[in-house]
Amino acid sequence: MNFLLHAPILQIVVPLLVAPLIILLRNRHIAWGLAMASTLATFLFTLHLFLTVNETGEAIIYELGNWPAPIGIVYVIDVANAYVLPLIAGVSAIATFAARGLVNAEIDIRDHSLFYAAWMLTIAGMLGQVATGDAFNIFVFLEISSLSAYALVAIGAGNDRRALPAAFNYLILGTIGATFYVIGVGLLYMVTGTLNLVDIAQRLPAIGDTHTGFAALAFISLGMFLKMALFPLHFWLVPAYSYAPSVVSALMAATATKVSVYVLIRILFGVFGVDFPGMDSLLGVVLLGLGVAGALIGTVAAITETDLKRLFAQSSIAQLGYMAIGLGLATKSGLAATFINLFNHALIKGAIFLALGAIAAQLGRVTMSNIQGAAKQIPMTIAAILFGGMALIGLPLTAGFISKLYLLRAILEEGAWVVAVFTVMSSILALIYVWKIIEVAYLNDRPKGAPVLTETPAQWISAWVLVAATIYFGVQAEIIVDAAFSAADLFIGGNQ
Amino acid sequence: MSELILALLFLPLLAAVTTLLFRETPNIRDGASIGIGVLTAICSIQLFEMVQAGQSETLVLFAFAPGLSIGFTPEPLGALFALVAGCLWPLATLYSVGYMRGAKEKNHTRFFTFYAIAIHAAMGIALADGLITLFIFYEILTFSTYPLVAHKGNADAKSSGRIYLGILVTTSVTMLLLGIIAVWAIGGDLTFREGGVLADHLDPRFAPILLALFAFGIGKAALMPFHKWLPAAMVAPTPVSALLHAVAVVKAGVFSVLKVVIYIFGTDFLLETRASEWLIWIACFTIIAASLVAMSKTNLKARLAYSTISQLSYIVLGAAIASSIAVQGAALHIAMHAAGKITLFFCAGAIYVAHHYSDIKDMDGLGRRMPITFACFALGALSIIGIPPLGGSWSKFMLMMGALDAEHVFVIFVLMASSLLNLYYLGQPVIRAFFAQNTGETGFSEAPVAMLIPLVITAGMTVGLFFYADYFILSFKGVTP
Amino acid sequence: MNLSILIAQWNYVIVIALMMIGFYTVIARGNLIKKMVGLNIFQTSVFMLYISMGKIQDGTAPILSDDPTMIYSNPLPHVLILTAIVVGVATTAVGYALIIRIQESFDTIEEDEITEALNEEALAERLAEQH
Amino acid sequence: MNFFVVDAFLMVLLTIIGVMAVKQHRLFGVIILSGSYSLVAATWFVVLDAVDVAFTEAAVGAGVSTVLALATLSQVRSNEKKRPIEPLALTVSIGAGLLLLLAVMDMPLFKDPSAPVHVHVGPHYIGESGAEIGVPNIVTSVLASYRSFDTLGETVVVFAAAVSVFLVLAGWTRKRKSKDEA
Amino acid sequence: MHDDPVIRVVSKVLIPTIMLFGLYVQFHGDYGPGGGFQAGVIFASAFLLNAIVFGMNKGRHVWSPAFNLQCIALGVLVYGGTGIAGLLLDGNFLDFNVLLANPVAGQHLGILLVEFGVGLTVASVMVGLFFAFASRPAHNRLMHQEDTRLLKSSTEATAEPTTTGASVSKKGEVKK
Repeated sequence: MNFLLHAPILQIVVPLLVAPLIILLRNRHIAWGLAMASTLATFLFTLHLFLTVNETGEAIIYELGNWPAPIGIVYVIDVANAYVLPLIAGVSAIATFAARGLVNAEIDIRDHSLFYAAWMLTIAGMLGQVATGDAFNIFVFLEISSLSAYALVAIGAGNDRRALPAAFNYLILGTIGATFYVIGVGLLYMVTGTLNLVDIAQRLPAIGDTHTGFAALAFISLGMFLKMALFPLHFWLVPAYSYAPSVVSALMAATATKVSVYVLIRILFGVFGVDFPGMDSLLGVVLLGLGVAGALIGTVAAITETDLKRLFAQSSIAQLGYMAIGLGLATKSGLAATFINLFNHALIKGAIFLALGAIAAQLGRVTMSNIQGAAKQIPMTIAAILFGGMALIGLPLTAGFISKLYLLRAILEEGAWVVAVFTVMSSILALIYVWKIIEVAYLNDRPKGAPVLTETPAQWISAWVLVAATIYFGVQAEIIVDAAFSAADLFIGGNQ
Repeated sequence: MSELILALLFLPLLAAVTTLLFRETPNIRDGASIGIGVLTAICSIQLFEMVQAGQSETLVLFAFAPGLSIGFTPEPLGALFALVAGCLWPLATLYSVGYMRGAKEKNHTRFFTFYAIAIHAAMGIALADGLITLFIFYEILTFSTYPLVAHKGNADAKSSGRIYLGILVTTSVTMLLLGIIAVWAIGGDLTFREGGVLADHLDPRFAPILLALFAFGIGKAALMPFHKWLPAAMVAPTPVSALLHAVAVVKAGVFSVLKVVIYIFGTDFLLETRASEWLIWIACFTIIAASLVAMSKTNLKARLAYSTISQLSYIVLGAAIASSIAVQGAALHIAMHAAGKITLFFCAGAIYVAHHYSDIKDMDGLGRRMPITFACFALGALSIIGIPPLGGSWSKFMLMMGALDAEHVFVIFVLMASSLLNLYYLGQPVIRAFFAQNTGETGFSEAPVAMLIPLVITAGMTVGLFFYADYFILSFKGVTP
Repeated sequence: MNLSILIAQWNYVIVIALMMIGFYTVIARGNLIKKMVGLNIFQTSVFMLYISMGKIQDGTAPILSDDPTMIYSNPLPHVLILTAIVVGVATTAVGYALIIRIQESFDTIEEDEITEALNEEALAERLAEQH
Repeated sequence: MNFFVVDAFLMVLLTIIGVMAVKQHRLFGVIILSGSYSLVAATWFVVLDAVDVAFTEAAVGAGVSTVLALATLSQVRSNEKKRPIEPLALTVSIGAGLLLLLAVMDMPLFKDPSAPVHVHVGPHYIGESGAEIGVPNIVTSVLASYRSFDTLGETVVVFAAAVSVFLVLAGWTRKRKSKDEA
Repeated sequence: MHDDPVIRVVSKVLIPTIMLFGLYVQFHGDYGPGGGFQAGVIFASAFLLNAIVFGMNKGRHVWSPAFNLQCIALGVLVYGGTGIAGLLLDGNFLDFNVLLANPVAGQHLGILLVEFGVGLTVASVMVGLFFAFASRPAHNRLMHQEDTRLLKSSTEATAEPTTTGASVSKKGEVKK
C-alpha cells in the first residue's frame, strides 16, 4: 500500500499514537527518539501534502472510515491548511530536537516519558485542528492539544510554583473558549443540520439573516479570540509562556496561537464568508480595533518588562494584533498578509524562545540584569536573539520585513492611514525593547561574579535553524508570499 | 555595463574582505583597500561617462518576493553620486591611514571594514533601480556606519551612537517605509521611472503628505527637525565625518530625495500640483537656521556639521522647486559641495592630528604653521560660499536660476543671506588662522603627508570643478527643460 | 424581542439561564473549586442545549426496534455529547490536580490570596533586578 | 402532556440546584449540589431519549467528577471566602445570555420534526445504519463507526488527562521553589 | 472501616458483580445503552471499591501504577491499531468494512475492538486518577520506584538514585 496516499491522516495519527507508545516503553531516551522520529516523519508528510496540493491546486479529501461527508468525518487538505501544516510540523520537529537538552536541564528525570507523551499529544492536537474538515472534530483535537498543554505549562521551568496558577487560569479560560466554540457549533448545527464545514458553508446562505446564525458567529469568534489570546482576552498567555519550561514556551509561542488564528480564519472566511450578515462589523470594527489596540498595548507592555520571556510573550500579543488587523481588513491581501505574518512570526518567536531556553537552562530565569555582557560568553545564542529581535522590528532582509511590507500594503490599499500609522508606531516601539536587550547583552560588560555562561552547538543549533529560515524567507519570500496569496484566494476570491 | 555595476557594488565588499584577511599586516591591509579604491574610482568614472552618453541597462540581482527585486539601473543622477563617492573613497582611505595612525586610534581593522561596507551601501543606493533596493541599502548604510560613529566606545560615543541610530532608523522605518508602501499600494510599482510612477494614480491632495513621508522619512537628508543625528555623528574619527557625513551618508539622503522627486513623483506632477511648495519653506528655514547655529559653534567639526545641514537643504530646495534647472543645480551641488566639504573636514582632521586642536579659538595664527592646510581650507570654504572661480558658485547660480523661473523670488534672498552667513562662519577660522596673533611657538609643522596629499587634491578639485562644471550638468529625461 | 417565541421555546430559555449561572460562577467566583463546579454546571447545560435539539416529537431512544413506524430522536447530538462529557471530565480531572498542587505551594485556593503572593514575589524580583 | 410535566419539573429542579450551588459557601455542599445537578441532568437526558448520554452523565458527572472533587476537598480549606457579586462578571454573563436568547428567536421549534437536524444528516444514521453497520444501538454505530475518529480523539483525551494528571501530581513530593528560595 | 465484617463480606460479593455488570455494559453496548466508556467507569469502580475497603496498598497490589499506565496506553493503541489495520487492508484509516470479508461483520469486529480499547483505557485511567488523587504521596513514591526500576533495566547507564534524581540530572546533564 502507498503510505503517501494516506499522508493526510498519518501526519496526525503518527504523533497521536507515538504518545501511548512512549508511555508503554517508559524510557526517556527511547521517548525522545520516538518523538524526534515521529515529528520528522510528520514534517515530511505535511511537506508532501503542501507540494502535491500546490501542484494540483485542488484539495485532497480523505474520508475517515470511508464514510463520505457529511455522514462521516473527512479531512480536507487545501492550499490554506497545507500551508499551515508544514509550519507547525517543522517548528515542532526543531523544538523536539532542542527538547533533548532543555528537558534534561529543566524537568525531573522521572517525568521525561510523561513529558514527551504530553508533548506529542499537543503537537498532534494542533495538527488535527488544522487538518480536519469537521466542526466538532476541531473541538476534540483542540481539547487534546490544550489538555496536554495545561500540564506542560504546569510543570514550570525549574519547578517555578508560579507556573501552577498560570496553568490553572490557562485551563479555565481555555475551557471557556472551547465551550463557547461548542455553543457556536451547536447553533450552526441547529440551523444547518450538519457538522461538515463545507456542508455548513453551502447551507448557510439558504438560512439567510438569522439571529441564530449571528449568535453562532459571535460565540465561535469569542471562543477563538480567547484561544488565540487576542487583546483584551490575552491575560492567560503571558504567565503561561513565561513560567512554562523553556522548550514548552518555545513550542507554544511559535505554534499554539497560530493554530487558533488559522481555525478562526477557516470558520470566519471559509464557513460564514465575508458577506455573512454582521460579518463586516465583526471584522471591520471588532477585529481591526482590537488588533490595533493589541499591537500598541502589547508592545508598550513589552518595553516595561525586565524578564525576557515575559517581554517576548508580550510582543506576541502585539504580533497577534497585527494578524487581527490583517483579518479585519477583510480583503484578499489583508488575509494574505495575516498568513505571511503567521508563518514568519512562528519562525521568529520559535528562534527567540529556543535561544532564551538555552540561557534559562543555565540561569533559571532570563532577565535584563543577568544577561549583562552575555554576548561575549555565548555569542551564538545572543546573536540568535538579536536576529529574532531585528525580524520582530521588521528590518530588511528578515522575514519580519516581508510580513510588515505586505500588512502595511494591505492596510494602505484600503486607505486606512490611521491603522497604518498605529501599526508603524508599534513596530518602531519594538525597536526600543530590542535595543535595550542589545545594549545590555553587547555593550555592557559582564559584572564581576556573575555566573559564567557556556554554549555548545547542540544548544544553539536549533535556534539557529529557525534564524536561518527567518533570514532565508526574508530574502526568498516568493514561496511564502505565493502560498499565502493562494491560501487567501481560497477564502476571498475576486477582489484585488 | 553590468560588469561595471557589479564592480562598483562588490569592489568595496572585496576591500572589506581583504581588510579582514590582512588584519595582521597593516601596510598590506591599507595598501590593498587604497588600491581597490582606485579601481572603484576608475569604474565609477567609466560608468558615469557611459550613462552621460545615454546608455542604460538594468541588472536584477534577485527577486525576493513577487514584484520586489534587488536590481540596479544606472541613470545620470545615480552615476553622478556613484562617481562622487567612488572618486573620493580612495582619497579618504589614504587620508584615514594617515589619520588613524597619526591620531593613535584603535581597532583599525574594524574601522576600515565598516568603512568599505558603508561605501558598498552607498553604491547600492546610487544605482538602485527602485525604492525597495534603495531602502534596503539605505538601512545597510545606517547600520554599517553605527560602529564607525561609536568607534571610540566611550560613554559619549555610545550615547551619540544611540541618537544616530535612533533618529535614522526611526525616521526610515516609520515614515520612509510607510511612504514606500503607500507608493506601492497607490502606484502599484516601486521602480524608478522617468516622469514618475504616481503621476496619474495619486490624488493631488495626498501628494504633499506623501512627499512629507519621504522628505522627513529620509532622515539622512538632515532636514530640520530631524537633523540632530549629524552633529551627534561628529564624535566619530574625522575621516568618517569627512567621507560619510560630508559625502556618502548625507548625500545618500538628499540623493534619495532627488530620486523620489524625479522618478517617483515626477517633477511635472509636482510643478503643476505645487505639492512641494511647503518643502521649499522647510528647506529655506533649515538653510538659515542651520547657518545661524553653525555661527554659534566654536568647535570646528560641529560648525562644519551644521554647515553641512544647511548645504544639504540647498539640494532639497532644488528638489522642492522641481523646475529642471533647479533640479540640475541640486544634482550639481551634490558634486560641488562634496569636494568642498570633504576638503574642509580633511583640514579639520589634519589640524587635530598635528596639534590636537578642535576649537577655533585655539587656531589663532595657526595658518602660519600649517599654510598648506589652511590654504586648502580657504579654497574649500570659498567654494562652499559660492565664489567664482570655484565649483560651488555654479550650483548656487543654477539653483537661483531655477528659483527664478519657478517664480520663487524669496528663495534668491534666502540663498544670498546664507552665502553671507557662510562667508562669516567659514571665513572666520581662515582669517584668525592667518591674521590673528598667536602666543604659542611658531615654526612649520604640518600633518603627515598621507593626509596632506588627499586634501590638496580635493582642494584642487574645487577649482577644477569650476572649469569642467558642464561635464557634470546632467541631461535628465522626463524633466521638462 | 418577541416574548411569545421565548415562551414557546421556554425549554431553551431555561437551558440558557442554567448556562449563564454556570458561566457567572466560573468567571466571578475566586475559589478555585467553586470555579470548577461552575465549569461543570456551564458545560452540563451546554450538553442540554445539544440534547434538546436532538429531541423529536414523540420520538424514542435511537435504538432500532422491529417496529418500522417508530420515530427515533436524532442520535448525532447524543454522540457529540458523549464525547463532550468525556472531554469535560478530563478537563475537570486536570483542573482538580492543579488545584491540589496550588494548595500545596500557596497554601490557599482563593484567587485573590494567590495573586497577592504572586505580587509579593514580583516585587521581590523587581528589587533583585535593581541590585 | 406528562412529558411536559416531567420536563418542567426537572428543569425547575435543575434551576434550583444551580442557584443553590452558586450561593452555597460550604464547598462540600457545593460539590454535592453539582453532583446532584449532573444526576438530575442525567434523568432529564433520559426523558429526552438520550439514554447513553444519561448513562455517561450519571457515571461521570455525578460519579467521577464528584469523587475527584471530594478527593481535592480533603486537601483544602472547606469554606469558600464570601465575596460580593461581581458586577462586571454579571454583565458579561447576562450579555452572553441575551445573545443566546436572541439566537432562540430564530431557532427551529423544540421537538419540531422539520428542523434541519431531523432532515439532513440524522435520518441517514437512523435509516441506513441498520444495513450499513447492523448494530441496533444507533448511537453506538455512529459513535464507533461513522464518527469513530471523534471517539478516537475522545479516548486520546482521556489518555491525555491521565498523562497530565500524573505529570502535575508527580511533583507533589518535590516541593515548589518560590522565588526567595530560588 | 477495614475491619467491618459486614462491609468486607458485602463487597466481596459486590465486586465480582460490578465487574460482571461492567462486562455486560461493555459488550451489550451494541444492543442497549452502554459501551466502552460507561463500562470502563463501572469496571473501575469495582477496583476502587476493592481499594477503599481493603486498603490502598492491597488495591495497588492488584493493580500496580506502572501496569496501570501500560493499560492506559494499550487501550489507545488497540483503538489506533484497529484504525491502522483498516489502513493496511487497503481501506482508509478506521475503515472497518475491510476488516473481514463481509462488511457488516467487519463493522461488528471493528466496533468490538474499538469499544474494548475505549473500555480498557477509561477503566485504567479512572483507577489511575483515583490513586493519584486519593493517596498521592505514597502512590507517587511507589510509581517512581517503578520508574527507576524500569530506567535501570533500560539502557540508562547512569541511573541516579530516585531521591536525588532531579538535582543530579540538573548538575550532571546541563553543563556537559
